[in-house]
Amino acid sequence: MNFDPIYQEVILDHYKNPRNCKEIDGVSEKGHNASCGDKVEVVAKIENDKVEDLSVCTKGCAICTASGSIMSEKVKGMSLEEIEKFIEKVKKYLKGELPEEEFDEIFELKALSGIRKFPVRIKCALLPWITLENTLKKDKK
Amino acid sequence: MNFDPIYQEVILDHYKNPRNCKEIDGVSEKGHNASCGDKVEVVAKIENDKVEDLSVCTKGCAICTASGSIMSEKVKGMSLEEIEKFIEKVKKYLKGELPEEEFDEIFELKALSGIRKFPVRIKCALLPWITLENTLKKDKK
Amino acid sequence: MLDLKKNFPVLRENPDICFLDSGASAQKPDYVIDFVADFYRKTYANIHRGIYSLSWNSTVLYDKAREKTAEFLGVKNTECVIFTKNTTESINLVAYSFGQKLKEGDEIIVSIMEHHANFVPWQQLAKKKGIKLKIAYIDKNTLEFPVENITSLITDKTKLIALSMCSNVLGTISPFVEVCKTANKKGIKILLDGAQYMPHHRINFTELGIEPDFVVFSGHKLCAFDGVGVLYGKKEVLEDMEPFLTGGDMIESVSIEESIFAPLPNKFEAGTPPIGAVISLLKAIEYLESIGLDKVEEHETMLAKEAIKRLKEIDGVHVFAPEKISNGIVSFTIDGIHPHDIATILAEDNVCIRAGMHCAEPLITYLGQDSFARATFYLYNDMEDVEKLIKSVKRCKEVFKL
Amino acid sequence: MLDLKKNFPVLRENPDICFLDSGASAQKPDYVIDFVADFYRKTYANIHRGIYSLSWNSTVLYDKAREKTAEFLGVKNTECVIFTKNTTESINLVAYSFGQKLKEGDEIIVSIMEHHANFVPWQQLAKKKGIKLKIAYIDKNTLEFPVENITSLITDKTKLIALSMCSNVLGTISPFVEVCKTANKKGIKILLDGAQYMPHHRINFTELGIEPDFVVFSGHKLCAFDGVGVLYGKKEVLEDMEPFLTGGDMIESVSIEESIFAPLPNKFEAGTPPIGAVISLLKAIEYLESIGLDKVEEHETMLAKEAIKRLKEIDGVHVFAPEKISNGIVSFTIDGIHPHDIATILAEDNVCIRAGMHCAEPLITYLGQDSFARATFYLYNDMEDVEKLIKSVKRCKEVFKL
Ligand SMILES: Cc1ncc(COP(=O)(O)O)c(C=O)c1O
Ligand SMILES: Cc1ncc(COP(=O)(O)O)c(C=O)c1O
Repeated sequence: MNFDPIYQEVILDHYKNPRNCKEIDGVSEKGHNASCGDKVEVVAKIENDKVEDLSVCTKGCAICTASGSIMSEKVKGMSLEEIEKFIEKVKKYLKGELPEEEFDEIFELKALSGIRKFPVRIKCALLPWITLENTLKKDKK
Repeated sequence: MNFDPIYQEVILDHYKNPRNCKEIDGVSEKGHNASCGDKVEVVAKIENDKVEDLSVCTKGCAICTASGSIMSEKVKGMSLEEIEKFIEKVKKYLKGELPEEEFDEIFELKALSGIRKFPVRIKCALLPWITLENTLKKDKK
Repeated sequence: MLDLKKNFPVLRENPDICFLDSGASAQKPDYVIDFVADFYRKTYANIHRGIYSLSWNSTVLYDKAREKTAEFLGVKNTECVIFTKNTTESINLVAYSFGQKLKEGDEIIVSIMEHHANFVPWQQLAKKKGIKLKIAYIDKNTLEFPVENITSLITDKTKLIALSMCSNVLGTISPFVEVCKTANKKGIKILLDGAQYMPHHRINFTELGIEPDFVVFSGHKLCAFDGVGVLYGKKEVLEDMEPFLTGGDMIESVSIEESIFAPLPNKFEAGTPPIGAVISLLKAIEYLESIGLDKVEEHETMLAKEAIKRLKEIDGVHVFAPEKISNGIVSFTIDGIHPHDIATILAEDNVCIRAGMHCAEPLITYLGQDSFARATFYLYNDMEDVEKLIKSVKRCKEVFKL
Repeated sequence: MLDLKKNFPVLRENPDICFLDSGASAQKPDYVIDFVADFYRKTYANIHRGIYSLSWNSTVLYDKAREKTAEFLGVKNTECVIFTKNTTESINLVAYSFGQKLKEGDEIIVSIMEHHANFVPWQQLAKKKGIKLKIAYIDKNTLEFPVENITSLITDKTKLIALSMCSNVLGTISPFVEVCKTANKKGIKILLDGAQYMPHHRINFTELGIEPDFVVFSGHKLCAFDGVGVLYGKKEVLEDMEPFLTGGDMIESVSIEESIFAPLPNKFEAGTPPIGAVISLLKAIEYLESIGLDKVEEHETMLAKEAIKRLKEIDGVHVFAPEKISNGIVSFTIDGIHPHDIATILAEDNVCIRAGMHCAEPLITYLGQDSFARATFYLYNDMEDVEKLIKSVKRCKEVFKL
């Protein structure tokens, strides 16, 4: 079994088989982490103040890819208001501003929290979330 | 009595009453010490490979002024070859590359050697000598 | 009264020395030296992008220095604090980068009391671009700086005012608050040279209600190591400027054809920064704040006032300072003795002062002088230092039989 | 084999750490840290113009650093050694100041393996002035750098060749001797970026019989403090250039109308320099010379060769290095694991490497990669560090189930 605190089964699974990278119509936004070269593209199909569908395509490290893939599964179907709050919470969580137990129910996110020990890598985990945030902002304009 | 190792009687005398600042015809050259603002103007009347007359006018500190005044008295009448050698020797002496006894016979120069303890001030003492050197070089051209 | 010699190893190691040259560069307390030496012994690694813990821990300290500096200046945007190597580089950065935006016919105002660092870059820029350099004069008699002497020079063409907060020769404080307010109102950019001000005064730009476009100062004059300077800039102004030095760490991406630059502050911090010196600045500010900058100002002003009073009592000694002083700068001359000779005699007595133009030749010339002797008091000086100075100045006259 | 961990406090204090990131910045030996800390404790004062002994003694050390550096490079004119803050500033100085002499239609040659510090400044200059930037490519397969790949680009319009002596990613040594000879013969100016070469090789330009117009490197990569860089320039070339930063200490005289600049080296050293860091460079060179740079080269090459051999034995690991290596740089990738993930897993094991573009994006792109993991060996590393690296790389594959 793999006991690495960061690269747990679930992270590797999402890295190797990222979910929801697909062609859909919607508002799209790109994100780029200059320091490590990670790239994310988010497309959100927004209807009735809800994210009806979401595509997240990443090119980068396991952390960023897994984070994006997990995100794509978790936020689909949420209302814009819910998503905004959720992103805020995840950002805080990944930055270590919330206790580890906070996401006890969402074990994929809890697994991601291993990177808190390597603060440089937090950016990788945050990138998809920030890109989604920017996507939604773009929609508002 | 004044026991200051640098500002001895003879130095102060040459500072307060600098010799040989006068109007003569000849090759002239200016010297300037940017770090402390000392200025020297040397005019040398050269005939038959001899410095027949010399004017040295300084504007600056006691060390520079006294050094210039002493120089004006010592080199007058020397042949160009003698002067060149003499300047070389004085430069070495002031820089501390010759023993203090070296100028036992020229007590004015010996008095100047007190500034060896303050290397920044050596430039002040050297300035007239270097300016004279440049004057003679100019003559050669 | 402060009693801090004990915190400064140079002063402990050289107990005979009366150090009155902090205006050139300040001594460093144990608190700073020990921390930086320990940093190199325990933690050091290059910052940015290192995933391993040494690199991360170094990065954290580096970033903390930036936060601390922003707090020290009383400004909000941490990312607007740029680390350079000294005040001189900070000013040149602005002259090169902001200078690109200026054009022929524009006007820059500087004052006659600027240090060369805040004079020559503007003079050179003016020459290159056909910009008019206007000089604001201080009052020759009072050595004070009436605000009208600056504001009266302002025209529609004025694009920048580059002003020292405090003269390194006279201790004169410029009316930078009023000038800044006027500049802010008129949309004129203003650069404040705080090299001589920051080490000696509490400042908080937000509390003062002014928004200088650029503020510069050096670490080494406020008890940090040499090798670090600060440029603080208003966010929109910095964002609107081209980078100055280009290379690593200030880049988003580089292709053969073009480069995309990183956001603030990295955009202006090319290459490996002076990490140890930046961290020394963090510790130096902490140290000064633990003493209290109000107390520092009060203490050094008290010493300077005493020195001025005592110097003026000596026949033939002239002090060049405004009536109302608030720092430790004391420039003087002695009739019949060149300042370099004064400094030499003082050095014989282990009294360390500086003599010369103090990199302020336009000011010295304007005052009709060749050179000044300058003693500067700082937080670690005491009344005994004043005594030593006075005694040694008196000896100058004896030596020169005056 | 060298056994020097004991000289480096960071390695003593963190005995679990396997430090393989000297390519980013080297650790500092006691010999350097202790001396500089002591300097600040016993001797410190600002240099230049101070008559008193602290200032003079500081000046002497500062000047000695310049002499030592000239000797280290094997060049004769001490005054042609200019202290900057890092390699990046040194190159920008040349780009700004020498760059003024270039004009539209001129050509500059750089190589694809340049660090951004020796790429972006030329790219920006080229853009601003309409200069053509020509790229010399390395051999993609052998990762070697045939001299013709550079010399074939030379035309009548070539004014400058800016060339890294050693790639910070591949360890590839450029044919700088031959290129320099050609450039010297044709009167083309040549700048050599020695940031990765100087710390690892004995060099003596006079013995080599070449006369580079500019040589640049950083102190922090050769065991000195960060905050000091070097620009060596040919005398007539430097004398012919305008100053870069202007301000104090680089001036002969300043009037309101104009300034006369000081002679070399002061002309290019405006403001208070990084005194402590410059002195650390003196001590670092002394330290390296006491070990012997030939020995350093031999030692780190031996470690790198072993690491390369062992890495290549691991399935899915690709090493990017030329056949013939002579330094400690080892860049690699692992199929299926992003270099940032490699560096993270290694960091969990206290193996400190760097991952990413290494400020050499054009090279990485040219090689068709996104990013590299890079381990760099230096004089204080040993076989045990190789073991740790290999073990940890193997663990990467286990963690990723590859
Ligand atoms: C080849 C090369 N050039 C230039 C640099 C830039 O050096 P610095 O960051 O000290 O300016 C580096 C260091 O990363 C390098 O490896
Ligand atoms: C008022 C003022 N401005 C600028 C400077 C230049 O500072 P630095 O030499 O640290 O660049 C000084 C220091 O001498 C100064 O006193």
